[in-house]
Amino acid sequence: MASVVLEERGTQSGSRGPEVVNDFSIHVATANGSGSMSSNNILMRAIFQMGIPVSGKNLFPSNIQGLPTWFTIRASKEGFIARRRDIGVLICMNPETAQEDVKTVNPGAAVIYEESLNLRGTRDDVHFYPVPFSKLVLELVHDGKLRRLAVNMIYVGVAAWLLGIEMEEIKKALSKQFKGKEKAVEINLAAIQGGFDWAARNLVKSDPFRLERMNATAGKIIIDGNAAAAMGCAMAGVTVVAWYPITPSSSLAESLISYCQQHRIDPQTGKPTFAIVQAEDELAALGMVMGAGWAGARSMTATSGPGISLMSEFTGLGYYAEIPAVVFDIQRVGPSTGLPTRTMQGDILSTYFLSHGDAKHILLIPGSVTECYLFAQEAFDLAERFQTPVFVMSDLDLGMNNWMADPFPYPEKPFDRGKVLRSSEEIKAHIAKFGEFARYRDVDGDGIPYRTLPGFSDLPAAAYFTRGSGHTDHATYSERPQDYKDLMDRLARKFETARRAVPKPEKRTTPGARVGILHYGSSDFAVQEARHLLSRRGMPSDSLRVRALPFPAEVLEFVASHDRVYVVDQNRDGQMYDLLRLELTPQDVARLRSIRHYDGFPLDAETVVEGVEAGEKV
Amino acid sequence: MASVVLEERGTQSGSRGPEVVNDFSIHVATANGSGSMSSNNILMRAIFQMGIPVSGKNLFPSNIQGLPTWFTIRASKEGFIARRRDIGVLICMNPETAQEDVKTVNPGAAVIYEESLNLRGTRDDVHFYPVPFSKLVLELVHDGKLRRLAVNMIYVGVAAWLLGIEMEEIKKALSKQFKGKEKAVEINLAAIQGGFDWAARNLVKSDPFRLERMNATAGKIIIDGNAAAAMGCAMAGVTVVAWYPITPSSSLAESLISYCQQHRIDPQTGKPTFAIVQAEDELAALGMVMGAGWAGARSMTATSGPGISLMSEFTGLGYYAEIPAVVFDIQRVGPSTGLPTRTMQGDILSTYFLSHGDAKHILLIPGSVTECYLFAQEAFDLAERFQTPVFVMSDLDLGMNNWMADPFPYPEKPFDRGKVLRSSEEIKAHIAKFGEFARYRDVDGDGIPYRTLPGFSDLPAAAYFTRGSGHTDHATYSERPQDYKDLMDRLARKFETARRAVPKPEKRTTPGARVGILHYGSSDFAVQEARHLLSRRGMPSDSLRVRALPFPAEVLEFVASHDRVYVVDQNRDGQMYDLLRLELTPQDVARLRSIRHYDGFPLDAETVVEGVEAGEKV
Amino acid sequence: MSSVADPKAPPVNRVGLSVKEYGGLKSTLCTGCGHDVITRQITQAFYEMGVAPHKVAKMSGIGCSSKTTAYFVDRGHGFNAVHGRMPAVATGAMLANHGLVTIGVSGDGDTASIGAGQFVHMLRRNIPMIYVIENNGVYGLTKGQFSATADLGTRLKTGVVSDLPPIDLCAMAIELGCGYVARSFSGDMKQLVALLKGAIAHRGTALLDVISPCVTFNNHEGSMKSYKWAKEHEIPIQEIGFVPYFEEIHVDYDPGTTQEVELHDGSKIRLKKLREDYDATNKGGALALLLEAEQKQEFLTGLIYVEPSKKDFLSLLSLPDVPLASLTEKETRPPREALDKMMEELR
Amino acid sequence: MSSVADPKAPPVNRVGLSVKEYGGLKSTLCTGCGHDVITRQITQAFYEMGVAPHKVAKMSGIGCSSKTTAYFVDRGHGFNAVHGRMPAVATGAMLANHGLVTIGVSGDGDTASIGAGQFVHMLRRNIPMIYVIENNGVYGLTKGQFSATADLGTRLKTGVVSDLPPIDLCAMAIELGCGYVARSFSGDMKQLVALLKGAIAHRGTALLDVISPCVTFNNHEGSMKSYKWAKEHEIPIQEIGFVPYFEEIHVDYDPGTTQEVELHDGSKIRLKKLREDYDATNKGGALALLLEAEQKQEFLTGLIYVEPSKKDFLSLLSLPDVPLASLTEKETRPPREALDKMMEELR
Ligand SMILES: Cc1ncc(C[n+]2csc(CCOP(=O)(O)OP(=O)(O)O)c2C)c(N)n1
Ligand SMILES: Cc1ncc(C[n+]2csc(CCOP(=O)(O)OP(=O)(O)O)c2C)c(N)n1
Ligand code: SF4
Ligand code: SF4
Ligand SMILES: [Mg+2]
Ligand SMILES: [Mg+2]
Repeated sequence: MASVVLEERGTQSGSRGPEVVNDFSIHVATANGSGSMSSNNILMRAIFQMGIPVSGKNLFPSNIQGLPTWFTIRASKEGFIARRRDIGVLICMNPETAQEDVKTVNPGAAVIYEESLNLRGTRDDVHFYPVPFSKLVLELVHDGKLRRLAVNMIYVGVAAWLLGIEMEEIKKALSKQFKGKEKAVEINLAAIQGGFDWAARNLVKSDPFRLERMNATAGKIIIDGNAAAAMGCAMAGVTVVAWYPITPSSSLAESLISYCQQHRIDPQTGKPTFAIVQAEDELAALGMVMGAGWAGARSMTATSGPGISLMSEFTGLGYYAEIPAVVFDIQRVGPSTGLPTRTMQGDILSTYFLSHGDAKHILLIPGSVTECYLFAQEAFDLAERFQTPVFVMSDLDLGMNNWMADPFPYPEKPFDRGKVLRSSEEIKAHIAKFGEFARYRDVDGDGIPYRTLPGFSDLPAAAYFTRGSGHTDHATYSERPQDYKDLMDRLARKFETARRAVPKPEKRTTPGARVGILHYGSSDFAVQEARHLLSRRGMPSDSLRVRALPFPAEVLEFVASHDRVYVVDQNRDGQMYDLLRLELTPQDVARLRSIRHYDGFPLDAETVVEGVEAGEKV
Repeated sequence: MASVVLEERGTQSGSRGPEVVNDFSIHVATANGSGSMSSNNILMRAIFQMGIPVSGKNLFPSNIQGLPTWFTIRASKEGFIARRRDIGVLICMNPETAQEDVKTVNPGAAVIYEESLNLRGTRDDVHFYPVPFSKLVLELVHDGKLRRLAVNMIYVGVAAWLLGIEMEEIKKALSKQFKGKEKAVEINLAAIQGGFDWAARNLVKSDPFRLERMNATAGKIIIDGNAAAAMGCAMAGVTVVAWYPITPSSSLAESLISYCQQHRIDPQTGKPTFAIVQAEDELAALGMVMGAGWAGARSMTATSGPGISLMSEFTGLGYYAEIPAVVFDIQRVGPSTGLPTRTMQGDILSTYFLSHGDAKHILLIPGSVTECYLFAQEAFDLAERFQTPVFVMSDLDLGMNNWMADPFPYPEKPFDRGKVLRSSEEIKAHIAKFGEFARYRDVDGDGIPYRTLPGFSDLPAAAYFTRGSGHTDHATYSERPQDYKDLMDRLARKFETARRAVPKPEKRTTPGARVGILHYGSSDFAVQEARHLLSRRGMPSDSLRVRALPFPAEVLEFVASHDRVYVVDQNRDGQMYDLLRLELTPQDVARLRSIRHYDGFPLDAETVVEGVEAGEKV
Repeated sequence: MSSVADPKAPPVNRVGLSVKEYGGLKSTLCTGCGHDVITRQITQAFYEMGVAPHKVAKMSGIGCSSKTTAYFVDRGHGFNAVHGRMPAVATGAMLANHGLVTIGVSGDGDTASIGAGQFVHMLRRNIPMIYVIENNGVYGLTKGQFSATADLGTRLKTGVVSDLPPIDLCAMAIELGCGYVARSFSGDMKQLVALLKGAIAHRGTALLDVISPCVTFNNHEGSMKSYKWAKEHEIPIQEIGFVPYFEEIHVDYDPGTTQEVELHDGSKIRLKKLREDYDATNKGGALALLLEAEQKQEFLTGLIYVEPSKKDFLSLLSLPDVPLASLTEKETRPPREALDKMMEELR
Repeated sequence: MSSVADPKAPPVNRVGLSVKEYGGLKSTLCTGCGHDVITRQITQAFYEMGVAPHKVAKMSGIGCSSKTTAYFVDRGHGFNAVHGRMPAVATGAMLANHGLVTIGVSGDGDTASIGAGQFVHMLRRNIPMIYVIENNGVYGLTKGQFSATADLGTRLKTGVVSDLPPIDLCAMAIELGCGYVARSFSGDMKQLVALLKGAIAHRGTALLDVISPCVTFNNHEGSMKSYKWAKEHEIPIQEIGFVPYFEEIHVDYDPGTTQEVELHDGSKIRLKKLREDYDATNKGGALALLLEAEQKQEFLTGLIYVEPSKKDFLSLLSLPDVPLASLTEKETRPPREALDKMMEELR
């Protein structure tokens, strides 16, 4: 019956328009903790394996079970993987939100839903596909305990039939998902196949959405930014990790634990070449990292906004006493607890200036999972080179969502351990060259002093005293005005050296562009798509993605060379826009416009397009 | 003997120049904890009582006993009480630093010193007055235990003779200092008189420095900024105070305790109308203040840089959940522990943006002890009016040093307790007017919602739930993007309302001025003196003293109306200069120049003059 | 026992309110979460004690446990503060208004990990409040990492084993002078509600360390905070009866086997000893008991230590009867003479 | 016993260094400050134990006490961290280099007030380090406010009386499983140096709570942390002898009156009981003793509890013998194959 009705609707809805192939997004609405995650992954991977560029975003609540969750899979033959506002295919599994969910889709969308939800009446401009999921699961899954999860597999089958996802790829994805668990594969496959067959028998396709094999993902990987960053840390030879759980950063530490357990065990001794400690809070976490960095380890922590606030005092110590440390800030929506499971670039400004007193810090801002991997390594080199805390500013969208990427390159560059005198020999050589060892003396003009490590040399000259209070270049206590000034001026000089050492911004150009878009981090996906759309609409634009602070010269040049530059911030106050105003000449400040997105959802291309068009009064 | 030699020196040093009357500074070099404080106070007060404008600055170490300390008394007939670089009269009591100290004085200066230090050889362009303090004290003070302290009284007597300080006033100051302690007065007077008499018998005055009675201090008071602020808090009806000791803020809390014990005991019940708690740390201190503010108390804490860093997370909660709190930041030299006993305006920028996520706070910046008193009261009104943490940014120079002022006015303005519904009646009236009570709803466009207090009304409608996580205007938990955006936009609107409510800047003009000086806080003394000097040198200037953030419109107008505006910061990074750049138009930014002083000593007029002259290429 | 007028009307307590009026929002925790059971007992206890709901201040930190303050007595004010720092906020609230009946709900992570410092000082000050730790040995809200109360040798689903000794929050509380220290289990409702009523009757910090299984992350085989483990291992040291001050019943009891303790408000708590003559008023004995339990890995529940007479922080401050929050300009702004006097001293 | 070659040369220890080579900068504390006395005993203990000075890591927080790490063993590295958070920094340093001999020096404010949380977790983890609290009951560096160890009823010069119970850091340490817990007095140098040598010989956190009068702010009549009060009230529970592992002397002792405990490095500490058969290896007894002392306001000193066999945190992590800080790219960057494998799993 259903099918007939549907066909009519399909006709009525008058959307016998052109097919939409490999360019729409699938929105799955479920309840948190209902185990839909594996189903969604399987859908996403199967599409990916069909060679279609894809991305998966999980919009989840700060709750463990019961509250609504949405998973969006975007397929894009052009390879755009940012969030997309309009929804092509909706799968309604959550009674709580079904009514609302249906309202959100575009006219002509396909809506798969649990029959009993009776959504048909709600709209007449979409394609409804009622499915008796709860009945089907009883037939398809015999073990009652498994049904709650298996029901989600049924919609995989239905979607596969409706959209033309190849069952072969679904099977591959399935067995990858449940690697080794034969039984699980078997049961879930039955459910998927059951859904597929039921759909084939009972549904008539009336919507325009279809997926077909192409060849744009060969050799690519899918990974989330936190796993990528963890991989980078493992490759960077991190030796001491202290962390305190907090969403969305926990998975970075937890992936790191498993990568290290697999790849950081000394083959000879069978012992770990790392120590990972769950601290009692973030003050302790950074404190441990400071102690370890001081003693010569490559040490790090990972946290999010509230943790950054708690790390403020220790960060000032690291800046002033010059101690290497790597801190990952996987940004979420603040201030305070805010929206712990939503994304934002809200800590850029406060982290750049973190600590009371005069202090500025090196920030690395990855714009892709690949950069999460690369900048993790870069961060340790910079922290040891500049003997200061370095922050890697990722965010929830980048860190916890699934992104396509080329396989990561094996690092060719050797570690940069910075100016460390590791042995009595090195210390003697240093003294021979510079007359003496003075912990905080700038012997070569770059603002960076040499350091020794506790316990590495028995030369009396090797020892020095570290303190957060005023000190001479010999690290002795001092309240002399000139000593303080000299130290602060050298730290400023060191920061200028860093300006030349941090990753340069990434520039993309379009012939004839007069306007530029300046952005950073996870905004890149939406911005590049926006540039594509803008060009189509006859407005070519260049883009510059800031990848680190302090701003390298290229940033200022980019602004100077465009009529108008739209600064894209995922926060309310235009934090990057503000930081630019602090460094640009007044003339160049006049070129800036600010586009701000701050509702907790990842940035989408439309927002950028609208911002630019508004500014250009198109 | 000594005297003769001295006379010759006096002659040789050829400084029989004109007398210097009521316009020089006296520099007393002693060791910390040697009990010179009372002597210095007596000197300062005696001069003050002679009707001569005076200020006293204590340059002390972060140490309890033994390290060098300097006390500078500036007498200025013109009433300038900022720090002054050049020293007219030096009193050398500290063997450790005597050699260095002598180097610091101007040619022609008078140097009183302990004979045995043998300084005579060190320079031939100053007037040396060797005094056998250690011998004298044996004769003058019989109780051995008291000698360590009494020796300092001897130099009071010597200075009195040398500079013409009236003994009558010395006696008055002495008995004020040791109020009630007859014995102490007696012993110390003997020492002072002894010093005076010895000097009269053995010294011949050859230096030009003299103090003579005038009438510029009648009715005035001398007080430090922390005591003034404490007085303001007591007058503002503070009811809950939670603090953790830290230099230079401790004396604010400690003065508050004694003022409250004297003036905040309910005459009927004999019980305190306040609760002051020494918390276990700054996180707890602000936490207690939050809890108390939420429950309806006027609550506050006082701290310095490291404490501000630790308060970052709770500050974000206060901003986002809208809880009144008053925080005094008596700024010292950071970052980290820095120079705990030296002054700086180093926390302005980080406090304005304190907390992760998007947050900006109201800052009040007192520029005199009188404003410490007034702004303390203003702060409670603003905190309750705007339901948010308000920071009073004082500093060590203002807070711990002695300043002359007119007696403080009794507050005429009634308390502003803000939009609080204190009873069922008020709540009913509110509901009648607005339909319902919604804790976070902006019912009248100023961005400020109404609140109720726990336990004040048994109406079910009165209760609401406070949280640092996302919430609707009904204070219920929400992750809806629109709810978040609405809340953050309202908070921004509320901040704009505050811009119109905070104290306006103070403007001073000179006819014909094209350049302006923009400054804040304790810099005012040096800036006004600098303007005086600049005018003398033919460069009239206007000044604008910013008294609060966010910037009122007048600040932008001032900049717009001057060719060049010199922004005076007592920090390395030009923090106020940066904050201005974030709000001015590019054209006006172009007018700004930055003058930065950051060696831990209070700002002096010369630094400002040099900065302006350099900029104006005079 | 509440007098029922209209037979159809729900029973009401001594202040004329039905148990519904002590309820809160619908829980968003996982079905079966131990915390929800505790929420119900808290609701029941406030109802039975006839506490005026609008006087209730519900304080919490961050965590699944800390969320539960929204699920009971929503006619009271709630404050969901920051992670691990609720004690300070509660302290401030009590300073401002000592008339509030304050209950803090926290988790083992919120209290024993990030919150250890404030926990220590709340106890030292003896802040008058009920402090309930919903103890599941893990960080539920961040998906199940071990907390500092995870038992030695307990195992996560991932296989990770806890190799550090757990912090015994009851022992710590007794050590720091807390006058009402109980351990319970969310599966033991009868005991829990009695202990909660006692906590309401006590003046000073009343600590309840309640084992409350996390069904999602710590309820499996090998977990020592699972329902199964707790049910199998719970050893109540007393059978607990509670006689509220407003009920005039006299049941005789045998002082040999039952210990009666009068609490601050006049209510009495009756401890029928299940462990041969254990004296809950003996500090040394209480510490010894916990030590023994730790060494034998015994899971003892009951009122471990009670000392009703200890002064609470607010009485040390000798605050006025009117809450500070109610004072107005009239009472709190010193008169002109006071200012004149201060000025005089500075001339 | 150091062998003296050249009669004019100063005596040297087993590693051939004189006591001078264990010295530091001149103290800037007040003359007579208890902390300086402790500094001297620390110097002496490191000298006598023949610890390689360059292996010594001197950790501290902020306070007069925390400054003292600059006054001994300046051939070791010092780290003057932030207030109350030194345990974390020390933990990190030990993780990076377990070959360091780490001594933390803190104050009662630094440890019991702002530092309570980190103190608790350092003890729970049993971080291998000597942790000395120079306990004067006040915040010296901020001019004498009470700390959380101020005794009940003690009075400041200003007249203010402490009305909160002091935190007993030794009891807390024992409660939290610390394996070496001692209380001493800076006036009792013989006992202190023996306890310090024992602490060096112990593996795990060795806690010394040393009463160390603040002569400037807390040494007056009415203070319960003054030299006078401490001298008059100190009751040593043992006479303490220490036999380092590198000295082969056999003195017989009577097990009835003396308890000998072998420490981690093979050294032996001998406790001649002054309190009728007190057993320093019995946790329950130790807690009972401290409770009794608290109730009687007795000032007991000595090795209150010792349990040398408890595993320290680093051994739980089974770290390699080479310190992590010494590992280079060679040992810490996974090979190309490892990356390929990770990539494969993501395809
Ligand atoms: C400063 C800070 N750090 C970390 C977090 C993340 N976080 C939220 S809840 C929680 C632990 C909760 O554990 P517990 O207190 O035991 O409560 P449960 O969820 O187990 O009931 C953590 C670490 C946070 N919210 N704030
Ligand atoms: C975050 C922070 N808060 C406050 C201070 C100020 N402060 C410095 S030392 C100290 C207390 C020192 O007391 P204690 O640890 O007992 O050491 P003592 O001076 O008594 O030896 C305080 C509160 C600080 N340095 N940092
Ligand atoms: S995760 Fe655990 S603690 Fe949190 S709600 Fe679920 S069961 Fe309860
Ligand atoms: S103030 Fe007290 S603790 Fe500090 S150095 Fe002086 S005597 Fe010692
Ligand atoms: Mg828990
Ligand atoms: Mg102390």
